[in-house]
Amino acid sequence: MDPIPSNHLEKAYNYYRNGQLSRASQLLVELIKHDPGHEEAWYLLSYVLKDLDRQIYAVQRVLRINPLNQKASIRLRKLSVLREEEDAGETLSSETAEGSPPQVTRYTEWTRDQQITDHGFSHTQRLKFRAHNFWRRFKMNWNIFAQSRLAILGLILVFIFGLLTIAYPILRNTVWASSVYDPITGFDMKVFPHPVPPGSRHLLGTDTLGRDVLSRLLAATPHTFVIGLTAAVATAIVGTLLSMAAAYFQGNVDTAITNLADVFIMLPAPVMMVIIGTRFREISPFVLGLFYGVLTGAGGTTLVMRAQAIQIVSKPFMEAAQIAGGGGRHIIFKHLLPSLLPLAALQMMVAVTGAVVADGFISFFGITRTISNWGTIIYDAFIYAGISGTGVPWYSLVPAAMCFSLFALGFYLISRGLHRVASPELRRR
Amino acid sequence: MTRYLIRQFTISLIKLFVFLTFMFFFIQIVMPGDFVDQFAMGCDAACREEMRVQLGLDLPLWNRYFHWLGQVVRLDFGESMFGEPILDIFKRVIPPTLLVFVIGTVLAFMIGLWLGKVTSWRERGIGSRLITLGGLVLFTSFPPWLTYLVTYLVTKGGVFQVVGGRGGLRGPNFTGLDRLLWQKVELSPSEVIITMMICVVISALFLFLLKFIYERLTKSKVPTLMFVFLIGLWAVSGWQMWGIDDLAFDIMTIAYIPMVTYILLAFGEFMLIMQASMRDVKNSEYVQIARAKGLPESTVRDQHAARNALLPVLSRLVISLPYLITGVVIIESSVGWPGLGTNLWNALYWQNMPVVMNTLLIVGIISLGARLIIDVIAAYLDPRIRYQDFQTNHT
Amino acid sequence: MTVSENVLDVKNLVMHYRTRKGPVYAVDNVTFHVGKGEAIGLVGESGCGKTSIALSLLKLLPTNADILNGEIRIMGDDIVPLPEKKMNKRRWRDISMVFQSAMNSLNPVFTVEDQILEAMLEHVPHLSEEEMNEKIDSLFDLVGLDPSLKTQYPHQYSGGMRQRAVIAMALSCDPDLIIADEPTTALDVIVQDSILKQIRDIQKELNMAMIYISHDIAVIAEVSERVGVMYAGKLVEMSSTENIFHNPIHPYTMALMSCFPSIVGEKTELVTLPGEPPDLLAPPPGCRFHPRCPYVTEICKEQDPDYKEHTQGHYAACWHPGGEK
Amino acid sequence: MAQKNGKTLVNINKLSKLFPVGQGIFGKADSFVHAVSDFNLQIKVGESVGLVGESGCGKTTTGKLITRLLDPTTGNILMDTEEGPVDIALLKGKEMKTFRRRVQMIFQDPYESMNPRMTIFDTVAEPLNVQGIGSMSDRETMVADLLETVDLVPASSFLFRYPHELSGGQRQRVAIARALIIKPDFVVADEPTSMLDVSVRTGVMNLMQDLADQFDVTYLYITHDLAVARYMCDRIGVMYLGKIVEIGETEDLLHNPKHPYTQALLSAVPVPDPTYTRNPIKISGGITKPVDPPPQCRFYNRCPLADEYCKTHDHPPRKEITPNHYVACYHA
Repeated sequence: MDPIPSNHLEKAYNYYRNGQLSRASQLLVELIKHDPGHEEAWYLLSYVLKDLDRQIYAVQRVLRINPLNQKASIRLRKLSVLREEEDAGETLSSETAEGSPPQVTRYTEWTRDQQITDHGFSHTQRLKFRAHNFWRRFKMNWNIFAQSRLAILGLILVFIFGLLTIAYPILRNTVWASSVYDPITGFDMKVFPHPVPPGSRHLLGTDTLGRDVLSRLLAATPHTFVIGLTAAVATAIVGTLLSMAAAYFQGNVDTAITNLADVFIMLPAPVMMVIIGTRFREISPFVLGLFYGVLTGAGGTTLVMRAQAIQIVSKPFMEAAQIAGGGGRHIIFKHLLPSLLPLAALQMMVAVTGAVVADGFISFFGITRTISNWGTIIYDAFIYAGISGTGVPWYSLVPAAMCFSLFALGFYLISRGLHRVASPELRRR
Repeated sequence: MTRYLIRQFTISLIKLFVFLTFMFFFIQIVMPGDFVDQFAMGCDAACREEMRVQLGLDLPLWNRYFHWLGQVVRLDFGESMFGEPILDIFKRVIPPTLLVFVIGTVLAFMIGLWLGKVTSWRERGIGSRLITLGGLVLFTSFPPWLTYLVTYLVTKGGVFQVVGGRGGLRGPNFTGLDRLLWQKVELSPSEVIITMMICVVISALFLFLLKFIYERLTKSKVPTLMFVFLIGLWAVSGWQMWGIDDLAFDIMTIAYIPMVTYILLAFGEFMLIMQASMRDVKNSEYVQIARAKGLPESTVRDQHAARNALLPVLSRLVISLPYLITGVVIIESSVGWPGLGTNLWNALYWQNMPVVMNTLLIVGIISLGARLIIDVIAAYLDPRIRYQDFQTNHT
Repeated sequence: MTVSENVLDVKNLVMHYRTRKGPVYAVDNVTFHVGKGEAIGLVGESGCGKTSIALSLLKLLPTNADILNGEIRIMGDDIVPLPEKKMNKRRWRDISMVFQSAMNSLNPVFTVEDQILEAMLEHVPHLSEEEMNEKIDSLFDLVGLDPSLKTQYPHQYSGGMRQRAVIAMALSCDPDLIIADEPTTALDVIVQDSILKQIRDIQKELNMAMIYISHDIAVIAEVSERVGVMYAGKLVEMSSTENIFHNPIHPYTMALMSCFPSIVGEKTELVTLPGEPPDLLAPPPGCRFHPRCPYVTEICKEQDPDYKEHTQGHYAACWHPGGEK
Repeated sequence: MAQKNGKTLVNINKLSKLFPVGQGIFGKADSFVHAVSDFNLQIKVGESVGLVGESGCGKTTTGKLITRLLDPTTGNILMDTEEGPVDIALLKGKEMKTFRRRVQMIFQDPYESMNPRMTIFDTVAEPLNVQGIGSMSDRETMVADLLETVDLVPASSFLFRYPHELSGGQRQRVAIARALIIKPDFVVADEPTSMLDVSVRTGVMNLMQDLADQFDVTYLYITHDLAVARYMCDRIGVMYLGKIVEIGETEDLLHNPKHPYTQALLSAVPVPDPTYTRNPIKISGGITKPVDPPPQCRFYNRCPLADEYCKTHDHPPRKEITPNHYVACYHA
């Protein structure tokens, strides 16, 4: 056997002071194996061991070697007192916790100095940790997001539009009479001639056909939301799937997907929308959004996301996952997908902007006749102005156009905030 | 380098082919009816059938596809369904579009880059924030609305006949042109525009050469703003020499509306990309070294930071190009500018397939051509590309 | 102020970064000087403030950093209050720098010659074109590069060549002081060795003052005459290289010397320093090294030790120099 | 760290890896980088072997080949199993997954080798997860125990943190824990300490040595730092352009280097002692990518001893000079 270096005890003491108890005990045990009569080692061991009984045993060993050791006898006395207290406590707790398994609550709020003897968690605790972690992640990302004031502005804009969506059905069912405030058939008999400028009765005035502009705007909000969000989700799904495939398989698959995306990027959005618009004159916003997302949004998104996916795949943690034995499914769903999601969210927001503008464009030219739409309001303003010769009423034109711009702006600003969340360079600081 | 360009060119052709094939079938399958349905509303079934045979619309889709393909390969544009040679149509509509698109893109690019550079250098200033917000608002604004606003502002609310429902279905014309002036000459507006463009290109090339020589001789820099101004001045005097100045100014009095709108719409994107790129470059070591060398702040910004920041912007531009073309199409049809976009609307409305397909061909060529130009510019700016001969390895 | 013998005098320099979580004092009360023709080394772990000192000396701090206190005298003139325009005149003329990463310190879109010329045109414009060209050629010779390579672009150089070019660039305006911030860290041993030799020779030949910054004490041992040891934003010990390596008195220096492996001599047990360097956002009170120090006593936890001269030319900031009680 | 029983654990024979470079118009490779070529190495159970060399010499590629992150172009890597040696290049599916239990890797960059979106627990438990070892609470116990073993005490304060909340040294300890959690026989450590601070580095080095004894792990250390290799390894192999040019017991190799490249490398290492003067051996040029290298000795154009014989002959074969000390040089 090798001679034990003299500084073993010192090392063990250092470990103990640093809280590395297991390493300290390892060294001490080694020392004691070598020299069972090592008084100081036994004494230190009594501090290092976690179990009270074993601590007592260690001190007893010290006293057996040197019965005159003052420190040890003091410690033994202390430990015996502790022992008695613990025994009393144990009987107490076993009495109270009859029937239910002894739940350990020490993980709910931990501090650095808590020691672990049993590492198993209950199911609820595990869930709690996951939730807690999710919340921490969210807070971290939110802090990054909130650094950009413009992003907050965007969030507020979108929130306001959300409120408008809710406001319409409430107003319709309470204060707005359907004969006057219906977005399509409403007509106000009490004012003449139409259009009227904004006033207390019609906050944004009426259009040439006597319909209330505000109610039309509000009624069109959900429509825009549906188009924008459908397009966004479709874009994000297509982009994520294709970019993941490109990054994971690389080689020919990658080349094919990149080039295909390149081709799709050339599709002019308004032309596509016009073609679809003429095909389905009364198209539902959902289908329109879907078409937009898949046909025109996905090309650019795929290219942008593929670049990032390739970067992620080349990171060492991917190799680490592979070494752990993870197959394709594990790597894609546990590593690649979660890393791509922030970017997908960012691209979604950009796609909303594009889809809303494209939708507005075709309804603006009267190609689709969706029930009610901000673009249709503008279109009506022009076309009926021409028919009735009253000129274009600015108060039906400006709000509708502003709605488009602000809606798109809101989502775009959110995407700027998400950009910070998605870019790892900013995260590291 | 040349090898790389040849490779890119070949791939571009393949992409163009795939793109056109997709569009051919997509339009024919998705859009209901055909040209005859749109055009011959009053005819009975027999008359329609006769027309279909005459126009070749009775053939199966595959046959028509190969027929069209054959024409494209022979570079024969054929005739529109109305019987007008498509080449003539293109001669009429392409110059106005190029005028807006090329000059607009170049100006928007320069303005955007300059603003991006300046704002990202002093990121915390109130001016920078305002410009950034302004760019964002313009970039996300609804294009027809922006057109309306610009027209309203520049004409002080007076002339406003341009924006209007079904604007795309009006026949392409220059409604704002001075009739008397144009009756005196035999030139069409498009021919004048071609001459104008040639003037601009020649003067730009010539001045670039002069600038190059001047800078080599004196080892100093010509301010970009002055350079652009000189090009403008030179080009205008060129119009005078050709004797088309009256006509050119007449065209410009209406052309600046779509141009300004387009610039307002497009510069924001360039600015935002440039900002992001500058932010990356700003903290790089060579910029720090340039500062440590005691160079003036403007030199550090323009020579060291901006020039490197430009490279990623160029590659991003490739992705943005189609959106820019889209922007032009929307603006054109909003103001009724008789360009390629407006023409495309009409053709789509009438389901005038030969015109639609050939217009898409032109759009594809423009976008792929612009891409090749971007590649060349990138190679000019970045010696790493210039000297590498693109030997990328996939290890 | 009398004209000082020293090229650089730094007194009580305090510099901090403003971060979201609070100020980070990256350089805290640092005092040292560099004599004419002297090569000093600054050694410390990452995040201990060595690079922050270098950037402060050139006043090249990022926008979120401020020099709060202290003097930086170059040839006797305090540069801290100097406006940017005047500072620009002094940069590279009086004090130049070789940055850490050879790969990124050259601008990829300009030729190496242009990048050197640029600095010369700014600072020594009275030279004629031929003189400048000659100067560049001689600089290339000096750092061991073929002058015919000067018209090439940085990407055509290998890593070692790039670092040589950067050194040539730093020498182009004959500075009085050159700061080398880990110039060889990214390079392989053999290249590192030849560049180190070159740096040493040039410094001796031109009798130029140099601050060599590194985390590698072996490299520092080879190039410097005096060594300063930094820990958590503070200069904890400074003395002649001999003293630092053979008679260190600060426990951190002592630990550093015994935890560094060497390929010569007997294979000795390497000492493990417990714990981690402190987080500068919340540094420990008192001596910043106390949580890891084997000689820690109560006073260490409460009061920051003064940085003072213990023996002739041997400065240290410790309550128990050399481990004494 | 005595030799356990002298049984060979890994036997690498004529291993080569070529990477294509350059391409024609339609992407056909026309030349190859010989990153690893004709590489032979035997690693015995319980020993730790170091692989040193400059960047670009192929040491990392070798590591990736042994852990089968890359597939070899030619040659085989035989791993000792209960049923005798098995070529790992031929493993597929289930067998591959079992192989992963036996060979693990520690990466150079503690920042990049952990998924920033996963907690320390998820990161360390990933191998258990993938291999389906233990129940959830078993895994928690195992991870927490191991974290304490690598001196992350108390484990509870680390389990649910994210990598970016840890310092570099702590992160590398986590990386070590992840590599050891499924009790592998063989660990490839790719410059595990090169990104760490000096004061933390020794701690990690000592920890790895302790764990090697505790867990019966055989290490392959890949490093560019000879001084570190000296403290970590029983044997050191010096690599140059994809080949081992010299290999021997650590102290033997450091004191009696025989290959001119090893000599140059050793003489270039700076020494942390101002009174010590080295006499560096100057070799010309720098390392270049071995793109379609000529068949002669790889070190030929930089070698101070090179002569006509070296020029006209193949890369020299490896020969045993003193026991356990092999050199591939005609002049040694």
